[in-house]
Amino acid sequence: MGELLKVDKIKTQFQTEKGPVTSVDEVSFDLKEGETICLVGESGCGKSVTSLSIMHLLDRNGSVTEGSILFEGKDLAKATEADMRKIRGNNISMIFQEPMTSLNPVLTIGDQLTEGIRLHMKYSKTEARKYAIDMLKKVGIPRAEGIIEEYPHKLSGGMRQRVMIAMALSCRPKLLIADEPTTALDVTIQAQILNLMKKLREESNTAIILITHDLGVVAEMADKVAVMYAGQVVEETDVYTLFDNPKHPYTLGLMKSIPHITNPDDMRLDSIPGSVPSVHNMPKGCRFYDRCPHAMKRCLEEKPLLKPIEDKQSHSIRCFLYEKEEQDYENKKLAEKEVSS
Amino acid sequence: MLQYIFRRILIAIPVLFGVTILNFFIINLAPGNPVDMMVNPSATPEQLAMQKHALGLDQPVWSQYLHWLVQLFHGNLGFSYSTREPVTQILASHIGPTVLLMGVSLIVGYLIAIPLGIVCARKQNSWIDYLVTGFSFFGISVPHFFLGLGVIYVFASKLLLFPTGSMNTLGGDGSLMDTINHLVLPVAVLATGIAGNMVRYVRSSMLDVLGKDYLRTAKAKGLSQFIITNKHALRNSLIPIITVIGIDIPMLIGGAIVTEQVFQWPGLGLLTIQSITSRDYSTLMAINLLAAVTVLVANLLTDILYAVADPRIRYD
Amino acid sequence: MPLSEQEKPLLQVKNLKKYYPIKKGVISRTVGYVKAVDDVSFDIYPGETVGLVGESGCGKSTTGRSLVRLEDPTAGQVIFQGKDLAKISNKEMRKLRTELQIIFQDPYSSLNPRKRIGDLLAEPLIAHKLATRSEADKKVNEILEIVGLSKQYKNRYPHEFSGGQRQRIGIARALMLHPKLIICDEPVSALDVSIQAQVLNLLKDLQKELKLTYVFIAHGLGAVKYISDRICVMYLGRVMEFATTKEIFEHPLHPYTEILLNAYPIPNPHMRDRKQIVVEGDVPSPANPPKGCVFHTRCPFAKDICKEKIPTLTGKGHTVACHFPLESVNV
Amino acid sequence: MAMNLNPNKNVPETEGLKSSEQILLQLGEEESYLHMVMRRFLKHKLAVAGLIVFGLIILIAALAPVISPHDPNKIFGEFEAAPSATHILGTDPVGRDVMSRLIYGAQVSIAVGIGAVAIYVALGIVLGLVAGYFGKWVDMLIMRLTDIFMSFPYFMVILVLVSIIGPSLFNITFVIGLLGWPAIARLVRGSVLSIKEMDYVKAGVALGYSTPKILFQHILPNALAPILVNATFGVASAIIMEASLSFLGMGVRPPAASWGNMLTQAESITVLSSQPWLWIPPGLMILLAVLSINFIGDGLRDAIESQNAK
Amino acid sequence: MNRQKSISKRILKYVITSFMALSLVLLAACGGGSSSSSGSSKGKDTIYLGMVNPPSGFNPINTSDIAGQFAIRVMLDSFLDMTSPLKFQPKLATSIDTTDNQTYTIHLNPKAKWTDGKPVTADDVIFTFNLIANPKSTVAVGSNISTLEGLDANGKLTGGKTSIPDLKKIDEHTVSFKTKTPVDPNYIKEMIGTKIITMPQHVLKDIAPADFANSKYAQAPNVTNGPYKFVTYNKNTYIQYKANNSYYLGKPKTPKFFIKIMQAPNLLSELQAGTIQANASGGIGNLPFQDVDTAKKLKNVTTEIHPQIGFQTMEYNTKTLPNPKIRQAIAYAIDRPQIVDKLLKGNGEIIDGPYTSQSPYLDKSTNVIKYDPKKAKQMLKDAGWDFNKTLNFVVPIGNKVREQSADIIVQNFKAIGVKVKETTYDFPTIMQKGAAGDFDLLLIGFTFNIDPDVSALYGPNGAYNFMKYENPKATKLIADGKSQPDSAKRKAIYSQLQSIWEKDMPVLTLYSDNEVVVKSKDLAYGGASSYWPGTVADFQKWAYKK
Repeated sequence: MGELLKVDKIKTQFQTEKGPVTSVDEVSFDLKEGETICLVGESGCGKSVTSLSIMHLLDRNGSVTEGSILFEGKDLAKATEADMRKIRGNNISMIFQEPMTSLNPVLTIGDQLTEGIRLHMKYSKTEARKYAIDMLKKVGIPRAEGIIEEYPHKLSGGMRQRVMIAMALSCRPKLLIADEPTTALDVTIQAQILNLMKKLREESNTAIILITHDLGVVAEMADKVAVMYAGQVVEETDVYTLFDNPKHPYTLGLMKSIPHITNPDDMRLDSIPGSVPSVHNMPKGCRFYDRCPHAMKRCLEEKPLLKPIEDKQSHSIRCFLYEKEEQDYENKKLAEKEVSS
Repeated sequence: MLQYIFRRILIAIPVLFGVTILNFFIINLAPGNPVDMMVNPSATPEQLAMQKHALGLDQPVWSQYLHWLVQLFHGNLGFSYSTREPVTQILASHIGPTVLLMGVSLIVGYLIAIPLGIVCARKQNSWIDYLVTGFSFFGISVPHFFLGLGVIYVFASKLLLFPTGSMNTLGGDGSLMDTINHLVLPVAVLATGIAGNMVRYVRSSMLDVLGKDYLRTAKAKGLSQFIITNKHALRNSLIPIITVIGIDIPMLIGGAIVTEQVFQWPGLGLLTIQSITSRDYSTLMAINLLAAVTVLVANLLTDILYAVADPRIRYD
Repeated sequence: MPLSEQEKPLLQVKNLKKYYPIKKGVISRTVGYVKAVDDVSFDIYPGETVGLVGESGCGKSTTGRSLVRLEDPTAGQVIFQGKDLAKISNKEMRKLRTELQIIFQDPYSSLNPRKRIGDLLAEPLIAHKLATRSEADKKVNEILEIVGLSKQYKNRYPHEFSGGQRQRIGIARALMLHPKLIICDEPVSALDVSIQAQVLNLLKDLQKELKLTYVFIAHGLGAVKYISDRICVMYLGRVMEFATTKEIFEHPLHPYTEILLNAYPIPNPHMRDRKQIVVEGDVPSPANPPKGCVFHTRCPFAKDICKEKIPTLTGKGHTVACHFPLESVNV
Repeated sequence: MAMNLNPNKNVPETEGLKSSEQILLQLGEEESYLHMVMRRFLKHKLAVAGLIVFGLIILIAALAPVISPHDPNKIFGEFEAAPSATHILGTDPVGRDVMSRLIYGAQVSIAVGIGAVAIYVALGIVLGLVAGYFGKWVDMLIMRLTDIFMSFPYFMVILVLVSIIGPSLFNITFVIGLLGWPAIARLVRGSVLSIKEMDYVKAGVALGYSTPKILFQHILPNALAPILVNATFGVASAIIMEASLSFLGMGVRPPAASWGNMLTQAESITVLSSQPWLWIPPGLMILLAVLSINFIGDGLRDAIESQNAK
Repeated sequence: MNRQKSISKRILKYVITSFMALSLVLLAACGGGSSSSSGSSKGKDTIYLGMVNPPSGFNPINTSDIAGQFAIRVMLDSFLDMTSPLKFQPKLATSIDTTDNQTYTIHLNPKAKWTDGKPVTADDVIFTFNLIANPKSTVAVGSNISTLEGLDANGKLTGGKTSIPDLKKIDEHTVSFKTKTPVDPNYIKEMIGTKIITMPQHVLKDIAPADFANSKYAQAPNVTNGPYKFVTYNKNTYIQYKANNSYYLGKPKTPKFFIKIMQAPNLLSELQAGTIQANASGGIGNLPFQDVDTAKKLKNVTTEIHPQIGFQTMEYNTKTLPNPKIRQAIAYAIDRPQIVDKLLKGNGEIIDGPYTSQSPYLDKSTNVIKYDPKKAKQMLKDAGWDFNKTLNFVVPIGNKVREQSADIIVQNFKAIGVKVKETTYDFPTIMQKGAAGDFDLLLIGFTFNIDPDVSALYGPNGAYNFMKYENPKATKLIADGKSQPDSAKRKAIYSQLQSIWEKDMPVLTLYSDNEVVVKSKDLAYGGASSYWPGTVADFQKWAYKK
């Protein structure tokens, strides 16, 4: 499995009435072929902006100002619009949270499906149509031949999301970015969609960036997880390590504050006090400082960096509490280097 | 759909009745009397009474209304009080010019406004956006008569490029060229206003659509900006544009009163003013009725166009 | 909280129906109904929390709103303190409203954006002539403290608060009149995960302190489990199962309940390969619900009788509306 | 389900925000509503310019007796005199000072503009609130009435009505006011229908507030913004309406000075080409007044709409 | 920020350029088709006459407005034409003569025929007279024949009769009739000779008199006897005629003839552009005075200014203003010289009384009241005028100069401290207000005939006597004047009347505005003549220069 995507310390800014606002700062993660990474965090933590930054789909007032996005060795952060057009829908495709609003209401399903197929795969009109029907069948849409002539409003939310998935996977992309694909759906439908995604992932070996706020979905789907808070990745590791051994105070707080049906009956939830800081008013040091039970004086002043720690798996954390582990890891690396050299 | 249209027409009927009632009673509020206007002042009271009787003006208002309504169902809009011509005939000779003038103005206005509006939305806050926005504000703010006088002064009186008024050269060859020549100035005036208004709607509707999720989807598919704008966005922004067109259509009948006056365009507007000054009630009633029918038809047309433009709307 | 048989119910819902007419034609002829709530009955006892769960369109919100007469029921009774809320006059209802309150889902639309928080909270007391302006102000300070907000916030407008804070204000407003019963209509669904816990804990604490009774509406089973004593599972306007929280989670009888519980992703990657029953298809339209058992179109255990006969809610304590409750299948 | 039977009169409004703005908005901004609207409005340079110009016109109207160089009806020896030191903008065909008439003309425009709009906004609000809140047959009746009123071509009916009751300042104000309400009524009704479904109104009901209290304290204040925008544009259109009527001789009658009736004199090639002081100043004044109000309206809408989207 | 600042500036610039661009686009779109409009050298087969007032209709016997009469006279002939005051010229009749001033004989031109080829005969004349006199017909010319034996003051038959007694057919082309008393032959020649339009009996005989006004013929006469035939009327826009090639007075020189209806301000530009060749006279096609100087400078037209018989008045309500001293005082207060010199640019005359300098009956010996506000004020004081009283000053709209003169009059009143309230109404309302006496002062204009009878205005039952003026002496003189057949004696009677009216001052004549007659230099013959009825005398001769 080769490395497919490497996002390195990207920073995304928006020009607003009140001057530039940094929405995403120093976000880094990487992804191998066929691998699934979950970006998890609360609303406003920058997970959607990160994905839109990769695709160059930010609004006109937003842009990636620092860092690099290496996709198959090519830096997307510096790619032109023409380059991106060739990549979008073809190498990287995307599905969105609201299946209701993500499909064009005045074009038929077929229209919307085939236009990407014809563009990227150079199929003729009839070929594209046939292929589109196959794709619809593949995502479990009954009566695909009929549905293809329908307008989106005739479909239920779950069906629309299936259409979105068919559309996204039709050109066999290497990477699929799914931005909260099930948030707007009912649980029984969510289960259907998650199952479908799992099945298709196995069939196509597509890498997935799955954006969600639901730790349950993370546990079901992810290989790797990046926990985001206030525009930064605060913890990144594989899914088992994260659930078995979460380290960052925010990750810990998050896990303890979610009521779940598997929780014991009389367990009282821990809640994280306060709320996410505003972009206009970011703390100078650690962004979790106000809400952290372990906050130290140092956290107020100094910015912690996302650093790997000594652990079973590769596990990076942005917190001073684990400075020692981080140091250990660095020492070990150095030592290894010395040994190897 | 047909059933829907039928139903809409059924609903329009009581509204139309309301319109005629209101119309009739408003006009009957008028002091002064057409008979006073048409009969020689030396006429005796008996003659006046006879005249009023002949016109049915001695009847109570509601009975006059009923009479008028009955005649209406027979396709008879009555006679002009001033020239005794059948009103239908008078209307027939004045509709054409007005529809021609407003029709051309609307088309010219839209042809200018729609592409400009799209460009503005695409290039929001660029110099062309500011230029067009400035133009549109000028268009909606300038009174037609002032602009009309201005263009007459510049293009007709100073440069002698176009005639100052009327629709044809009288007794001329009646050629298209001649009519176009007479159309240019009044159309320029009317189209300025129409385009000014439309540009703003196209721009804002386009801006609105350009921010929608499905355009992001289209972009995420790798489509070019041209296809995104003209296939995905334009069709969606048509719906509010249709609304504006629906509001504009009745202008075909009643939209050019002032401009017709300035350019002496022999249409319904001029007829309205002349009918007012000569207290020609039957003609005024007919014009108002025609205008109201146009509004109702335009509403219906708008609804149908909605359904054409937007598959989500289905009337059943 | 154990269910005590002797106690009189605080509120009784009997055969509640709420149909919305579908109108067509020139004269707006009614051609059908959206059966949002169809024949729902249950009792609520003082001091307990009843959870209403189900997917969107199951009628849980309509049921909740009918309990405080924000909807006029099509049929059935809502009996509160011996009075049928559907029958009493507006004036009488207005008085009763001090006892019955509601908290809404969307903290952005449930507070009038043009009113300062202080006025917003004082308003109920003044409207019911329960206090003078200065008394009300004092009360506002107390309530704000109770819900964990500083009284300095009184002069601010709703949009200056975060979602969690707004929801606290919504709760404070409901508490101003000292109600006995509060309908919580998805109070945490619109909130961020880390904020949900704050609000849930607040609701729990308030219940203990103020001896409140809750009807807690949610589509998230986790929150419902956390806060409810008894749970009512709804589907397409009907009650599928009604039992104590423990019963529902440990011994669900209705296939739908079982499927619902199963559909929730579990935040434990080690359990990701568990066997899961996934139902196919979508929820049918409430304008055109299936005949017989409304769930039969998606039920893996459906038999012919399910297509014909509407199952009645049976059982004592743990009631279920199913021809073939799960245990009988398993047995 | 049948569609709203008359959707076409609702002029499209922009709704929704772009995603990044939404993201930013979620991050919270701490500002009071009025302050926010003010700030946004003041950012709109043209709107501010419009406000200043319109303010000046109001000032001119109010101070007309003080700042006018002459009695607007006084006849001087020189008829149609070219601009000079005594008559900055010359005299008209009846020997009156054009500058003075221009200044007094502002009174007419302002009076009609604001007066007519005040009348129809009041009518529209009451009818719209009643229709929207009570619904059923009341709504049906009021909406059919608006259908009827809106079926008339606005300007034509005003023209006919004014000619019937006699052209005068009061009458045109009254007629425009009488006929303008349906648009406001629909707007208010629409707002009421949507606000009625808002949770804070439901909360008001749940808290046992009386209907008038809910209507006027909870619904109306939240429906005011679009009314304000509509009314602002309404002032502009009423001013144009008055000018057009006066131009056609059906509005303010001479000797009273109105910008519209001053322009009537320009319907002559001689005046157009050799006496520009008789027609360009009143024309420009109308354009300026209308343009400034339209800018104000646009600024207000921008300021209010982006707020409402939040 | 910088960018924001310059926006307003930019916009201003762009507004102008973009508007220009728009116009250019439109220009290009019509492909330079502009040449046809500016050139005056169109086909020489059509003459266009500009008219301001639209005709009220084409009913030959029920059209009281000059515009309508004018339009009818293009296609239907009167017996005689009056080319200048009291100068008659034969037309359909070779002559109207009498020996005793009571029995009159009309000799029709034997060559005259209808456009359908039938000759114009005595039967047609008798039919027309009887139709006018029929009590059931609606007519405007009733009073013109009211002097005939057997007819009442409105020219209607009484007692159920349907034909005028003593109206006799002498032969195919000769008709005679008798008046009640001897009358001035000039009266008959003008009132009957130039005003009664003969209609074809063979076409109209089956139409009931009561229905005639609504008949097709009354809206668009299809069988006529004049130089041109009616083609079409586009309401308020134009009337189109074509030559009647078998016209008995000679084939018209120009095949097509249009009367183009337009607003007065447009006359000049149309004349300049050559799209009309002349304006109509008679108060229905007057060029605005402010355009006179411009017109005089035009190279392609000639401009003449003539006095005319029409005049503008201010009627006093003698019921509310019973004291003639006060009425006279007000006359002194009105600055008529300013109205004529400044408003009319000198193109008018000031007279007291109903006769202008065109009228042979004007008594030039009486002095015109001079503008003297001091005297006026003094006279008012002497007459015990209550200066707190507000006069109701009613002004009709439709005549711009008159409206403007009203503005001046209001200021004149202000100067002497008399309060007036000016209200304006359209003409029909004015007629009502006038008849109801709902005014103190009322502006109204008249154009009567050359015949000096003005009983319609000054007579006790006059249709326009809104003043409710009645002086027994004057009443008697009016009657005498009407029945006096001798011209010289009549003049003496009307001189006497003029001095009585001057003293009683029931109505003040404000001014008589001149008529501006403009015609194209391309015309060899045609255009309005200085006395308007002369304009309609021989349309068949109108022609372009070769």
